[in-house]
Amino acid sequence: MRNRFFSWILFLSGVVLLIFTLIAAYREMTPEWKKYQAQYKEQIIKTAKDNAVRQKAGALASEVQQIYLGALNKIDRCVSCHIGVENPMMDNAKLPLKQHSGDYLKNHPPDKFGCTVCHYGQGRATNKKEAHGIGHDTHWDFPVMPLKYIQSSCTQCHDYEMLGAKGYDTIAKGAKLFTEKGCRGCHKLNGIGGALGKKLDIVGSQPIAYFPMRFVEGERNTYNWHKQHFADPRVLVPESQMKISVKPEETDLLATYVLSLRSGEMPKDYRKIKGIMTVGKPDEGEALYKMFCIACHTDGKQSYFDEIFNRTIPAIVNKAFLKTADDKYIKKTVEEGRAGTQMTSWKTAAGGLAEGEINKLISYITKERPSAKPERFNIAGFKPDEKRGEELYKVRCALCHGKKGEGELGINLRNPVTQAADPEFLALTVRDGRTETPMPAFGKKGIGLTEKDIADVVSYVKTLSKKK
Amino acid sequence: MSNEAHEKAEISRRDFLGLASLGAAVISSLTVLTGVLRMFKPNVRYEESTKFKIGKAEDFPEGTVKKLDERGLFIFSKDDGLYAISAVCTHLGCIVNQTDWGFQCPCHGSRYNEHGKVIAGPAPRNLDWHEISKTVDGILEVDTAKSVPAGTKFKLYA
Amino acid sequence: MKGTIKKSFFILLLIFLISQQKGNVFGADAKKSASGGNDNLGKKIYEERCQLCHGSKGDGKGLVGVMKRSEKSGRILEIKPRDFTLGAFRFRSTPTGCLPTEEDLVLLVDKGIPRSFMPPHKDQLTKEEKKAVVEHIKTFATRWKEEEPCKYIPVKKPRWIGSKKSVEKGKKLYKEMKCWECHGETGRGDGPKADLQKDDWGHKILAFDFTTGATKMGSDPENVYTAYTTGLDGTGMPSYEDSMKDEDRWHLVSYTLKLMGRVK
Amino acid sequence: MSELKQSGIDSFKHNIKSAFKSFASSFLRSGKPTSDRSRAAAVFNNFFLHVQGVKTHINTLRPAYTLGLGLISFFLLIITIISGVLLMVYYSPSIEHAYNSVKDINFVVFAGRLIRNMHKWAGEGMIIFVLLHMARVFYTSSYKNGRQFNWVIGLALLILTFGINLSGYMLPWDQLSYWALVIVANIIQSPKELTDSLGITGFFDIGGFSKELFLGGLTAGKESLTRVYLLHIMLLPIFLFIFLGVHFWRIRKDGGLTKPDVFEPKAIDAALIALPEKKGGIFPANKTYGLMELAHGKTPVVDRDVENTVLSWPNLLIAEAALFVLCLAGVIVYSFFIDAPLKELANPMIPENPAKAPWYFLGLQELLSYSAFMGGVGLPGLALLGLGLIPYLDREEQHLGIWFSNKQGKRVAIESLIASALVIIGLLAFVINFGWFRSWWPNVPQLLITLINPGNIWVGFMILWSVYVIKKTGSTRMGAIALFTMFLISYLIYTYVGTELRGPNWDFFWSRSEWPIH
Repeated sequence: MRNRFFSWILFLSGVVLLIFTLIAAYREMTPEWKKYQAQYKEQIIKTAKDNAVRQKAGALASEVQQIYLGALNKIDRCVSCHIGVENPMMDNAKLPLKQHSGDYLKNHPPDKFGCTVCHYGQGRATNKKEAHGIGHDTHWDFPVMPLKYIQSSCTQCHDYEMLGAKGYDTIAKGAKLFTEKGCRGCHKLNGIGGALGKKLDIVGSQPIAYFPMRFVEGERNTYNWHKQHFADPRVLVPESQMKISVKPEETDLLATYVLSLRSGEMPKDYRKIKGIMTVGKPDEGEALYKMFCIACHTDGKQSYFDEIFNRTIPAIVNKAFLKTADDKYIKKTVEEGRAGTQMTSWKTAAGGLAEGEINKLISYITKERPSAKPERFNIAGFKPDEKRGEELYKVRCALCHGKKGEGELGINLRNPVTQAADPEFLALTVRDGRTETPMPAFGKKGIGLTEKDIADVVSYVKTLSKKK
Repeated sequence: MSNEAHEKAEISRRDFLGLASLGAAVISSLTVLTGVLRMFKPNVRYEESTKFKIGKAEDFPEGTVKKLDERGLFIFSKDDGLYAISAVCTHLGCIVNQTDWGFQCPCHGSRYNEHGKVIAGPAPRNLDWHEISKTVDGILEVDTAKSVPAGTKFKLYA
Repeated sequence: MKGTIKKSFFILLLIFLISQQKGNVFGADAKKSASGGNDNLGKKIYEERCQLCHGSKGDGKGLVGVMKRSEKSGRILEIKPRDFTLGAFRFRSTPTGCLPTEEDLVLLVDKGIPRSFMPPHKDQLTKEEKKAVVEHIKTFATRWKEEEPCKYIPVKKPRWIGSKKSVEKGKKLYKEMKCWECHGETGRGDGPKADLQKDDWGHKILAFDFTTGATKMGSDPENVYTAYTTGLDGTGMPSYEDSMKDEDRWHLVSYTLKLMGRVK
Repeated sequence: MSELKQSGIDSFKHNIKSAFKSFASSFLRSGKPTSDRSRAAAVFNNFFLHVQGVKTHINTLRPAYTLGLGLISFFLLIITIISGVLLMVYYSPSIEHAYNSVKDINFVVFAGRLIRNMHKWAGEGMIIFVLLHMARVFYTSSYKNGRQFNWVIGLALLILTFGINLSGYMLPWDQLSYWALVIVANIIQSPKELTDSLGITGFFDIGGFSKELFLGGLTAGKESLTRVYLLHIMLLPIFLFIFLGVHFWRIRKDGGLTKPDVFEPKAIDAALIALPEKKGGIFPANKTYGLMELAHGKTPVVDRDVENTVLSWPNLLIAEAALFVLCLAGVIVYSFFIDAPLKELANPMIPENPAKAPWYFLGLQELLSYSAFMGGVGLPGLALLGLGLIPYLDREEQHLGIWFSNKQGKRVAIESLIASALVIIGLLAFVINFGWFRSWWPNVPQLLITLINPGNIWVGFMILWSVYVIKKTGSTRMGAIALFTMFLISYLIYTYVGTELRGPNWDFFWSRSEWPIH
């Protein structure tokens, strides 16, 4: 048979086929976890005190170990490599055989909880790279969580007060910070909060693609994103209006808290929660102020022009303001908010504050109201001339309040609340101005605005919202 | 009837029988076929309905834009009212991203201005606008099956 | 080749857009008729528009109270209206220690300083009205009577401004001339000596944060150069006309533009 | 009586002893293939082998002629089917479990990852080799004299291969699957773009109807995955096998593979074949009319003399065996090193950016980015129609079995290659830099874009150029060569552009490193 050419091809490819099949079989037979399980077995035999343990170790079969969690419909195979996680003899072994730190496994037995419920990572994987989910090519949204944020997983079953009491202070402090940085001024959580920022209900479970990762340094995952976003929001999201000033160590605490806001409910028999899972709503005025208003109004005493909002944020605890504004007007502003500006409406239908809470908030704000009543202006006594009012407005007020009253250094006058405000209050404000803020007292001698002028200006201001 | 005519009639009668039986067979099998094909169109759709509630008017403060991710919809709230622009690209159905000049589709490069009008790329039509209406209990509702001409806005306080 | 076509299109578009941008943010178009002598016209306008902030005696103590501005980085600036009585002006084109020229002041009234709430009056006032107001302002300080303003310093922008080499040199100069002591390593105005600064009127001032991207005088290279050459009289910002060669100052300007993010 | 009984027992004992031998001979009906006669009978009487002729022409055995492309495609199909069946053991086609079942295949099934890789790469390999096979059949003008319809069946097989691959990568339900499903569903709906502009969608909404038929609803969901699964494992494979059977049968019926008319065996052929026994062979040197030779239709043996053929048994079968083992080895080695992609779980809210189909659809995706209807349905339909018509438009009989027919053929092919490369790259550069109607006149009616877009212009040019070649050379074969070459070149260039030069938002980037992270 001299058919040599094809015979050669047949022979050679047959050999290659055989070699690679064998190599593939070998690779299949020697996965990573086998190495660790062998080390584990050998270490037990070495350190075993009595023979019984040694026999048992000797009989240990080397195979994929997995925890099947029906209730959580998960399968965790981390214990294939981390085989010694429950074994006290392994407390000083090196990773991955090391025993789990602390006594967490006592009250969280792995066969009921598994590992990924707290540590994240890809439970189904049987090799280190894909199990930890590190690196873009693993295409896994929840890589193993750095230990400094691990307490964010506790709140799936426990509530913040209990965690704080038991010494888990990272998450407890993070939750407290969340209530004190005024985050809910812009972010809604459980239906309560402002509507400028994104809802935070399931932010902890959002995939990586949900966050713009362009400017993140280091590994591109949600943990780094949250930490660097708290450090400086505008580095990651250039057009963000987030107003936050946070010390470096606080970024980790807040990141832990934010990562604890997850979707999905743990099955009932896992949960040990007294109150609702998220931070409760405080009841006194000051705590409410800290939770909702502090981010923008800071202590409320100073009014300043904000370069992020491109608008002035009024001083709401300013004595001159409290002197002239009555509780009804302040309540209306808090409830309706100021349409067209970043001031959200806080009534139950929108921001979600109850009637009682708004009253407590206002009583806190108006605590330092000076007792002296301002001298009456009785605007009703004047016949307003809008034409002249417009004239005066153009020269004296447009400089700060804007041609159409949209507001820049001066506050926005077009919104429905100011338009519906009591003219007496407006006239008083123009006449007496606001000390400690840029608003001058136009009624003072020597500046030339007579009471009649003020009445005309006020009547014109009332027509501002109609001007297109 | 003459003999030939008779034969012709006879033949045609036998042919007629053949034809009739053939016709019956074909028609019956066709109806079976259409019945079988009809089976492919389910009577109920295993998916969320196209009409859904988006929340209260207060959830959309003036001057803000909200993207309802799970519905592929942008809700704009301006001082003259609320309006909804679909985020589904009219070219091949990807979800567009919002940019400062309008919308950008990541799949084939279609671009729209901030009112959803096509300004570049293969998209054949503008982004759909959907009507926002208020249900009887005061909750805002959108129906993505019905698209309305661009510019229809829901007046908050008409 | 492809990239350049795209870029040229974009730049053409940009220039077209900018030239459309007239209009102004502040001010009303009050039609004032010139009345009476030049001086009491200036006085009348000053009383109507400027007295509110700069005070009737031009000492900066007008009726407007505390003006504050919070920068993107969270820093709070306290803005004080200019006190004319001392006759020291920051934004001039004349060498340090000199009075500003007539045009400097008119330009200031015209353009205003948006980041300090000084409104522009481009369309609100006619040419003579601006001159009249400037004359009136001069009456507040005795210096105007004794001295004459010096000649303005010519500014010629070199071609290589903003180039990589020039930015590198500027960075070295920034270190040598110890600018970082006030303006900080990264130009955020957080240098070690930043919070000791006081201006001639005794108010606490903050070193400028370049990363905000816009200086008060305007962010073109020429304005930054003038600031380094004339110095901002009345504040801690010295003039480097005598201590640095002209070319070095332009390198410093390049580095500043990089800090402000205006140059790649 | 007792002899009868005695012989009964003896014969029974004897049968037991020779049971195995009789079984063997019953199995090998024609006995061991030692002589020519038994070798011929081995092929003739074997169910699987009789699909091939008893004798094979030497030209067919020359690797340079057929390159074995058709066979490689068939062997890859076999590998895909086998590995596919193995995967079916573990894969579960429901939205909740699909992704996890594929992950489990990767992680805990013995050699699961390897088999999944083999299934994927053999499937994709099929596309490459089916295309190459089509090119080989075309360039050696093996679609002529009687083989026209076989070419059309070949096209059907090409479409089915693309279809099976497409439905295949929709099954893991990762990001690539979900968004491919959405995009393909909308391509199926793209006639709506045409019916909308003509305003007849009201009563003739072919697009909407077929989309709902494919998706089983309005959105890609549970129903769609089940229907795609049905397509992938049952419907399309059945059609594929039916057509394949007809394809193989017609090869034999239409007279085996084409051969050049004038053929002399060269020296190197000796290495390819084992020569038949000189004397006493069942095939005498001169022409006879025995049953073996008298197969129906134009078989090589009847009107050609016998010396250019050899027995199939040792030669052809060894070649085929060699090729099969070579394919298997190639697939295993590739799968050993390179893993089949598996992206994040499907997320209906955020499409991938760039949302790229596998390489073989990227050419189409480039056309799609001009117009959905034309890129998705119009142009591919036209291309397939054009390819299908080639054997019926070019009926010249001479130069069969020779690559590019003759020197002129080679020149036309090269000219068309250069012309098409220039035109495509020119068109692409223009579109990338200056956009198309929509960016100049935003209110341009969509119908205009559907009718005039870079894709259409390119196809128009292809047709005009091949007509020009026919006029110039006066031969339809040359025109066909020009058209086919340009089709291949445009497929190649658009695929390269789609793979390397297109980044996020389907923008143009010179290299992948320039892609902005978003």
